[in-house]
Amino acid sequence: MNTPRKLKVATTSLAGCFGCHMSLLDIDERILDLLQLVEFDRSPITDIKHCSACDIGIIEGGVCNAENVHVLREFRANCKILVAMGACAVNGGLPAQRNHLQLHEILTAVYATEGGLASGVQIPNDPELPLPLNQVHPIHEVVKVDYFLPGCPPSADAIWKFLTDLIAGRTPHLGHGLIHYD
Amino acid sequence: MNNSDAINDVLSRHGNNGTRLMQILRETQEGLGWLSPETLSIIAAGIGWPRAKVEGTAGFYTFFHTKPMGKYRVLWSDNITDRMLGNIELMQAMCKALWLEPGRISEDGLVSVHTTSCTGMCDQGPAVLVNYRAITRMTMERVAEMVDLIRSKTPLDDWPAEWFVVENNIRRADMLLSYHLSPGDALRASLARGAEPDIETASNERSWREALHAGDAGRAPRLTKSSVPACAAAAVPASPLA
Amino acid sequence: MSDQTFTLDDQEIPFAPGQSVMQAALDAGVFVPHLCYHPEFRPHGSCKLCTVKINGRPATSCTTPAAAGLNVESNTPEILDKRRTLLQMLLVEGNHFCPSCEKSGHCKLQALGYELGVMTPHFNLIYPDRPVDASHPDVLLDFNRCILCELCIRASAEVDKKNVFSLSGRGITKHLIVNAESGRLADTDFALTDKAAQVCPVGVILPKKQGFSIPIGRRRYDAASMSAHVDEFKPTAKVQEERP
Amino acid sequence: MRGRGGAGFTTGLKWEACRNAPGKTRYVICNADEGEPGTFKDRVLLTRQPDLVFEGMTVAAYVTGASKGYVYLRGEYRYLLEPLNAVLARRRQDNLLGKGILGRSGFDFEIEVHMGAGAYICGEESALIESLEGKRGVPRNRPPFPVTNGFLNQPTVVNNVETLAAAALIAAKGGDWFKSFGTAKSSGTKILSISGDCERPGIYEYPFGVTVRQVLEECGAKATQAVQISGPSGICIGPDEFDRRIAFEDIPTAGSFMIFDIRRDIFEVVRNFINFFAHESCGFCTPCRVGTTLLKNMMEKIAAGHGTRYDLDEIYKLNRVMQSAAHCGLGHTAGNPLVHTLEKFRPAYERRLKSLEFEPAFDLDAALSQARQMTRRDDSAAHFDSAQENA
Repeated sequence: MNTPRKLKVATTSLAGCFGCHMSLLDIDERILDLLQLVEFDRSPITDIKHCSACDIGIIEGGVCNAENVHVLREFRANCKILVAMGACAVNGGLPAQRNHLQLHEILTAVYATEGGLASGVQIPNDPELPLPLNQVHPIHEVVKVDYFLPGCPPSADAIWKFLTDLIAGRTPHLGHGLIHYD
Repeated sequence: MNNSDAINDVLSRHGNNGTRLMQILRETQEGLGWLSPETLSIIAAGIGWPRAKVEGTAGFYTFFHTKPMGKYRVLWSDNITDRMLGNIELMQAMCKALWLEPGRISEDGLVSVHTTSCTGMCDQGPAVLVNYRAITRMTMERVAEMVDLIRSKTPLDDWPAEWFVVENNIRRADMLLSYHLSPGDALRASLARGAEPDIETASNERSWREALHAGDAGRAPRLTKSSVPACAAAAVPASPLA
Repeated sequence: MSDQTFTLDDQEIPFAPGQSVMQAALDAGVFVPHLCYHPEFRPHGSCKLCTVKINGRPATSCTTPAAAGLNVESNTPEILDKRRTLLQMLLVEGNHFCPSCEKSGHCKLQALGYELGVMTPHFNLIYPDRPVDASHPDVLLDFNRCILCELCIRASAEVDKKNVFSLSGRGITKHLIVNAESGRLADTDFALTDKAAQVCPVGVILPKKQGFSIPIGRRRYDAASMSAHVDEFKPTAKVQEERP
Repeated sequence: MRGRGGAGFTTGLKWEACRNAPGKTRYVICNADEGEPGTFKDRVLLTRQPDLVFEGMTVAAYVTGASKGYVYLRGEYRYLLEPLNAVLARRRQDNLLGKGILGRSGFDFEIEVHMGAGAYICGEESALIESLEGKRGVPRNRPPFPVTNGFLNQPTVVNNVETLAAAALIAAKGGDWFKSFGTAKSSGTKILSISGDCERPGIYEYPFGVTVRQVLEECGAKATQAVQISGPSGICIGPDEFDRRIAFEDIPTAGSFMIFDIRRDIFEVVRNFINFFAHESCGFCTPCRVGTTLLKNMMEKIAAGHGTRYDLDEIYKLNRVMQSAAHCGLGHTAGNPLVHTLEKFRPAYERRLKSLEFEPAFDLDAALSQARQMTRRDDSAAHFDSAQENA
């Protein structure tokens, strides 16, 4: 009986705090079972920089700057299934709390009027730094997203149920106790 | 006469009756220019309603404004037919001449320019409302003249009368528009028809008698299917095309 | 309870005269999603979450009088999908950031999202700019979470007789206002003991100095879903406070 | 005779229900809100035939036993207030209004003109009544209907201006004479207010049953691409349907008749209508309050060149929810302009769709504008060039 090939999974954190990735690792020893079924492609866990063709792409964090857009689009192009994991990816989360403010007011407030900065400090403009977008967007506003896993972070059990459903080809169903928005 | 006298004058004209709040707000605004927080408080006290309820009503209607909108409030009718006649270009020209953006009041508080929903002048557009009086057939020349009149603070009553003329444009009349009934004919016919013996006395007296057994009308009589023919149910606002 | 009944998803539901379809269903222990309904107030009919099909026509079950022989469909895939869309509309209209909200775990909007399995706001979020009124010594008003259900308006008018709240504006700009020229809650006669302070289904009207007092796991909807709380929504139920 | 205001409810039944409903008093209300874009027939009726309209109200009062009547006149027609009050004053002198009308003791009826203040929703009869009671114009839960629980919870008849004028003619000339006009199911005439691309825009009164083609010929419309009948909440038809008839059996209308020739872009027409609904939604119920704004945002997305097939599917889905869950007619019909023209004028949308798959709703490069300005950077990393965008 030929064992099914391992699914290739890629993960990344855009404008996220890596809390979701921590929660993914909270599945503890179950990660051994997981590794029977999947292999990690580009991911903070493997430190591979660019993702190749994958089956599942898991995105933590919303789209806050230009770099996030590039990474997100690369994931969309390479992954058959794209999953938004965590409140930031699903609805913008904490970073999006700046959205009703004007970006130029924020930058001026932080770098020009804020006390305690060395004199003559300018708004950072090193070409290496990605520029922030006027607003932070949940990822479904930038690319087509297939599945969503809300929570801040989603619990390890919720991630486990979600992944095992997905890998087994079932539509992920969390149910009461596992589905949380906070 | 300071503001509160003017407001109380309107209130007394309407018997301090909250049901007439729409007319009270309109007449007050026509007198004072806008509905300030103090104005709303005086009106609320006058009709004995909670102030929040009065502010709620004032905040619902686009022609009531709880912020100053200028001595002249110019509203450009923005139905698609006005767009097809170039209302946006004319409005932008007016805004540029008055140095303001649509929706914003000018620095000196003199004038504000904005769009509004269809004003019912589609056959003689583009149309505007200036302090809620209709002016039709706007052109670039008339925009320029209007800007000068506003700049020179000329009262509306001294604006060219022909601007305010609204055409009927009746192109094809039939029974409703051509029949010349002298006033009262329909009533006399109804009363005559109504005089047959089996029709009871004038409906006013009858309605009182009928009301007796119904008790206080405050209790909403539950609408049983039988009391109102099925068509009433059809009046549930299904889309006109259902 | 009269012997007259109507069918709700193939279950016979008895009803008393004057009851709405929803009240009869709740009385019979059948949960119907709702947000602007509250057992102690007249039906309002604005949130539309309780929309069902009655004899094939959509209708709000909270405002439709129960009648013998009605065929009511509630938990069909089509209606559940429409309820999910309505909930998503509410989620994108305001700023609902649950992780930092004191009402999380007690919030009906959130609990209904769990109940219906809403995993994403789906539409593009509007991110409105809404104020917070912290002027009152005991109560905070955070309008970011207001879903315009008017429960506080009805409670303040009918029970407290203070008319502290009202609505102003129209359409998407409709918003709650308070009964004071200054627009500040502190300048009204509002008190924490008012009924209006206990009926907000979301996190707008919050008692100060009590945030997050109940730990995660022991909050109202942690242990049991909203539908399991159906007894609380019965027309005769005395609802305990919404105190988070 | 069916109502001329758009709902088309049979007038006689409405009057009879109001007369039979228990109540301390009754009211007759003339709905002169005329907020449907492209409609101006009530304005002309109130200008040329005010007596006919007031006579219709007084006949309704006699039949239903009402002692008070209101004309709810839209705020945009403020200039008509004084002339209408003058006509009312004359009628009082001629003993056609006030106490003991035409010498008949007990037949007392008074009419007052109340102004609206810019709210399309107040054309809906229960929202109109809420407004007449000094409140926000929000439609009521129905049932109960205004005929049993209307103004101040009393039995109330709300009729359109044209309906009341026609009622007066029927009272004077009789029902059979009236039925000799129009078609089997649509007796009498219908006044159309014609505007848009035609030589002679204005008021055209036709017996029911007239074809759209005949109307277009008589008003001098050339190279007509589409006609929006009964306003944004009505129906948009193309040349293949110009033989349809204006009648309750075919195309019902409240009177609006807007003509678009081949130069016009149907997409811009619909965009104007969708913005109108978003602006005029009263905001009471979720599907319409939020739905109209979401539809507006989707139209802006397509207009900005970011639209895709995904957005068209979203529009259909949103429209289904609004049509089944909205509280009143506005929410039910707000999606119609889009859904109709998507069916009949698909190219007007296809031309604007950028790609088949999903596209973000906002311009990515423009989204970096403030950051570029604040950091004064303009290097390639500070931009999204559209070619590279979907790399």
